Amino acid sequence: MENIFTQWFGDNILTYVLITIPVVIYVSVFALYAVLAERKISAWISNRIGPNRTDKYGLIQTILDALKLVQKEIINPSKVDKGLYTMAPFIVFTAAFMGYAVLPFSSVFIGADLNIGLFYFFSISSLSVVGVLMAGWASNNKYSLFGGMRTVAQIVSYEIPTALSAVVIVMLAGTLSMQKFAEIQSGGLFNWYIFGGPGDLWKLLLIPIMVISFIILFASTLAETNRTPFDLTEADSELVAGVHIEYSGMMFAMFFFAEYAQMFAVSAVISTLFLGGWQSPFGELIPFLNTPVFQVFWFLAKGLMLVGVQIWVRWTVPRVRIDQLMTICWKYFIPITLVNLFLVALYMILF
Amino acid sequence: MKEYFRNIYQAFSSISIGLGITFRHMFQKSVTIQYPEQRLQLPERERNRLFVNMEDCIGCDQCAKACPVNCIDISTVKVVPGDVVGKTGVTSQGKKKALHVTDFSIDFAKCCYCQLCVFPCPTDCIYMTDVFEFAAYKRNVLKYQFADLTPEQGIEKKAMYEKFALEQEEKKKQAAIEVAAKKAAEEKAKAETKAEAKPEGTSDAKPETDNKES
Amino acid sequence: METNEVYEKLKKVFEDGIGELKTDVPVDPFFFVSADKINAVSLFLRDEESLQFDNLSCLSGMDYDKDNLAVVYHLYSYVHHHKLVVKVVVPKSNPVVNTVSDVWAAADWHEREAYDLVGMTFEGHPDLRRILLPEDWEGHPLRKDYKVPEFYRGMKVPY
Amino acid sequence: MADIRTEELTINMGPQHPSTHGVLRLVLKLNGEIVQDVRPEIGYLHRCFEKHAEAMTYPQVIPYTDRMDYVNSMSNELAYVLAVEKLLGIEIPERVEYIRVIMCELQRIASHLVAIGTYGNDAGAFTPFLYCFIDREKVLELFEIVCGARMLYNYIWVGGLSHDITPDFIKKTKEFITYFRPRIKQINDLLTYNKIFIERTIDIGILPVDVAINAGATGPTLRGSGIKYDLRKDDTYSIYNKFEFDVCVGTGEYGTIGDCWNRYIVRAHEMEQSLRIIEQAIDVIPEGDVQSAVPKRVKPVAGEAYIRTESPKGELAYYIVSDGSLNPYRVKARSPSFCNVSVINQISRGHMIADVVMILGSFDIVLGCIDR
Repeated sequence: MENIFTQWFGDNILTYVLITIPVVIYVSVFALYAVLAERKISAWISNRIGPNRTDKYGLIQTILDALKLVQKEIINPSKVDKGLYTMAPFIVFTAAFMGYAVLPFSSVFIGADLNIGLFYFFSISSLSVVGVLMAGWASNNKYSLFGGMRTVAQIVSYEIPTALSAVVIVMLAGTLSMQKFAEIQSGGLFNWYIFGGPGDLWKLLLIPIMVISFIILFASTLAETNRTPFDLTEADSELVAGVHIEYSGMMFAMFFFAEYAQMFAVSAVISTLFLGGWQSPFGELIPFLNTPVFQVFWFLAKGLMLVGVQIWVRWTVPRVRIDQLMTICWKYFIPITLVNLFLVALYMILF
Repeated sequence: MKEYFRNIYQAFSSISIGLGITFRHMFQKSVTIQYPEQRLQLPERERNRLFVNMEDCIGCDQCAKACPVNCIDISTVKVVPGDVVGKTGVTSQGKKKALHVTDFSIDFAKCCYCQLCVFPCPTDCIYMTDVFEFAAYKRNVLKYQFADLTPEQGIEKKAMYEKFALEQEEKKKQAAIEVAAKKAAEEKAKAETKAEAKPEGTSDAKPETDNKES
Repeated sequence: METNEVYEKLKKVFEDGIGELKTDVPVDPFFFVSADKINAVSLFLRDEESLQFDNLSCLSGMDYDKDNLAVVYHLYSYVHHHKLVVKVVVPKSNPVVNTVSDVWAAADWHEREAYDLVGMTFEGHPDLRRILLPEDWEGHPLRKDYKVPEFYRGMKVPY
Repeated sequence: MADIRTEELTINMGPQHPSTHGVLRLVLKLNGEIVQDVRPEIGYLHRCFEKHAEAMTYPQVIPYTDRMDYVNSMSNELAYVLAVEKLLGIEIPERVEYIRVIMCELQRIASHLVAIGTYGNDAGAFTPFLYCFIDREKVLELFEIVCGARMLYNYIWVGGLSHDITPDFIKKTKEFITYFRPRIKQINDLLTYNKIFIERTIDIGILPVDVAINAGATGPTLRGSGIKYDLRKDDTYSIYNKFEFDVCVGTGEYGTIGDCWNRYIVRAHEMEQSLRIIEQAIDVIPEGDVQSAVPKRVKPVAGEAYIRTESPKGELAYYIVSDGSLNPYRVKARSPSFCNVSVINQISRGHMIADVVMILGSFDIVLGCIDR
């Protein structure tokens, strides 16, 4: 389906500027409230209350925090590499945002419905490595350097299981366009790819494979966004804050924003691939729930749910070690995904 | 290979158990005590800021001796006859007070709240209250003065005592001189028989020492 | 095995190295060992079959009396479950003790501490640096004749 | 690749580092992430305990012992007081002994909770840390009921106790026991048997038995290496011989005996044993006056005493020399952490930075105890 904005305003550059506006607004609001959600959920998990001083529920807490961070002096340590040091947060930030271009918020609203959307997304999301490495190197701090090195090793190697477990869907769907993924999974809960996607009863065979690759995709996106148990970049008990050590004020805040923006981006992609993107779980039973506005709701709901799970996992499990991180990636995730791939291929040949 | 799958199983099961636990905790009541609004009931043996009931203090200096960090300073002045300490001059147990406590200060910046000063007190006049909110911006603010005499009064009492002491001294001197005189007289009486008399005036040299400060 | 038996045993091996046995003081009996023999004695104590004092529980230096320092070794044997107290007395004029850090690794830090606070030197210790006090601190605080300095690097020392 | 110049990286972990448990400073020589050499530097928290003690009378030292190992003050007091009583040669009433044992075991639970919680925190799991502190809070409340202080009690006196226990305390202690058993299991499910945690801790920093004994490592650190040795049983003091409890050792259920996980599991099990001891003691406390044996002036004859006790960290010993005056002539505290941490260099070579953190955590050091 055509993008609603291009329908209204025609296909010119201004339109695309317009398209970005709601996305940018959404991302900044989300980043603020994801931080709040993180703090609240961690508080509930550990029988605390969480921020409740700014107002009764601490709803404007993170806004005020952001304001505080804006006021803070941006400290440039004397021995840092000024250029890279200043550039790094922006690169990370940009990389996190560029992913949003291909997220299908609704059947009628997507930044750019590229025919290689998924491919684009994965390549962009690994761009943040550059920024993090720059930050780690330029900070001229040994802990930061370790953080940067770890991140590169981590993200680069976790690209592979991420892509491979997504390829399973790509094979079934026969496309790379995010919009198409969502469209294919129409017709309610049972047609989502986590349940084998649309098709005859033979697809039940796919369900275990799909669940496995869903879990692997989720775990490896955790690694891609440097979340616990894979947050070796800022392992606060070993490398005190990793690459963030020397950063202060708004530059630090940008790292933060980028992390949370990326959290939602990957969750949205997972939900698009496995949970039917903007499709309502009721399919045609209640057509009203599948109107574009509700599609946005479903899409965000699924994405936010996955973000919640990410937070929940973070506050439960310990952190892995760098060599174990690699072991998990190369010895467990990649072989399993390859087996999945093979099985799916077999399935496609047979049925 | 068995190891391989066992690892996968263990990782999966143990992490899901953990997730279950944290998920259950998400809906439990929080244990946070939002301190300034919401306060705990402190037990009656709570050990916080010291308080000295000067009505009962007899200035015996036991607590200052017991303190391991020397945060209690006490200085006292003896009472002259006819003057009473405080209003009544006796403690609530009816013990006679023989000392003006001119200075009884506790430095809570040093105090370690060990309660060692409370036990030796003969009149139970120093004890620990449950007051724990007395933060201050300056150290010297934490030096609490419990003596009910103002410094001026203290100086006055001191002067009074010194005057009294001097009088006593004078009396002593007089007595001494009289004694000496009598002695001398006896000496003379004795010496009449002898040819030369003993040198006199040596015996009324008296040490000037007396301890005002206890 | 009791202290006096150990004492007898040692007396046989190192005659002059072993000082007299003190059992009258409350509460732990102990005996003296000469400062230059202590290493050999402790090696013997550790490796002798019937003794096997494989654990140095504590090593404490102390200002023994007016002109002597002392090192006190509290030994324990995990094999025979018996204890032993050994003392080494050295004059303040020349406080040199043989190290036992090669016999018991535990002695390493304890000897550094004794050197730091009491100020006897341990001959043959791998690195005999101050451990608790700053490197450039003067004097050894646990000496009875120690005077607290007024200033340390311009900071007033007594509160 | 051979012509690339590589060099050893020296990084300075601490004194201000989240996971050095205080102001310990570790100078690490690294080859990439691999640790070549660890040099611990201590003394940042030195408060001249031994020098202070020489200027104090015997009872006045007790508040200072509290501050030595500030997460298990009761054990410090007990060790010091036992040494002084040994010098004095006085007889202690039964009731006092029972209460002392109960207090020290409660304190052991509290201390182990701190150890386990902070260990989880080192591993990166923050939630178990808070769960442990919720439970520790309950123990501290028990202490607060009895002596009014939460951390630095000055409760165990020479020859007695500062306060008698109250019926309220006994009731609350029993409630705590029933409350705490499930919590131990929960902590084990959440942290101890978590696969990631196991992977982080097994086969890390293996401390062989002979090295442990030779280096004077004691307590859970030694028992983690598989020696069934507990001063409460093998060199018993106070009235521990009256109670039924097992000495927990590293079983090698996961990993090899002597590694971090086994050192950790000893603590997790010891908490249950402490509960057992409390259960046995709490019901049979004899009547009596807790201050009947407190001497007016503590003035031991000239002599010296050395008492070893099993503090939660290990063998806490006091060597007290008296010259017959009111002040001790020399007080030497043999602190367990001091000896335990001295082996870190031997056992953490060839591991990674993250492992050094885990090894350090597995000793459960307290810098107040190391630096004194």
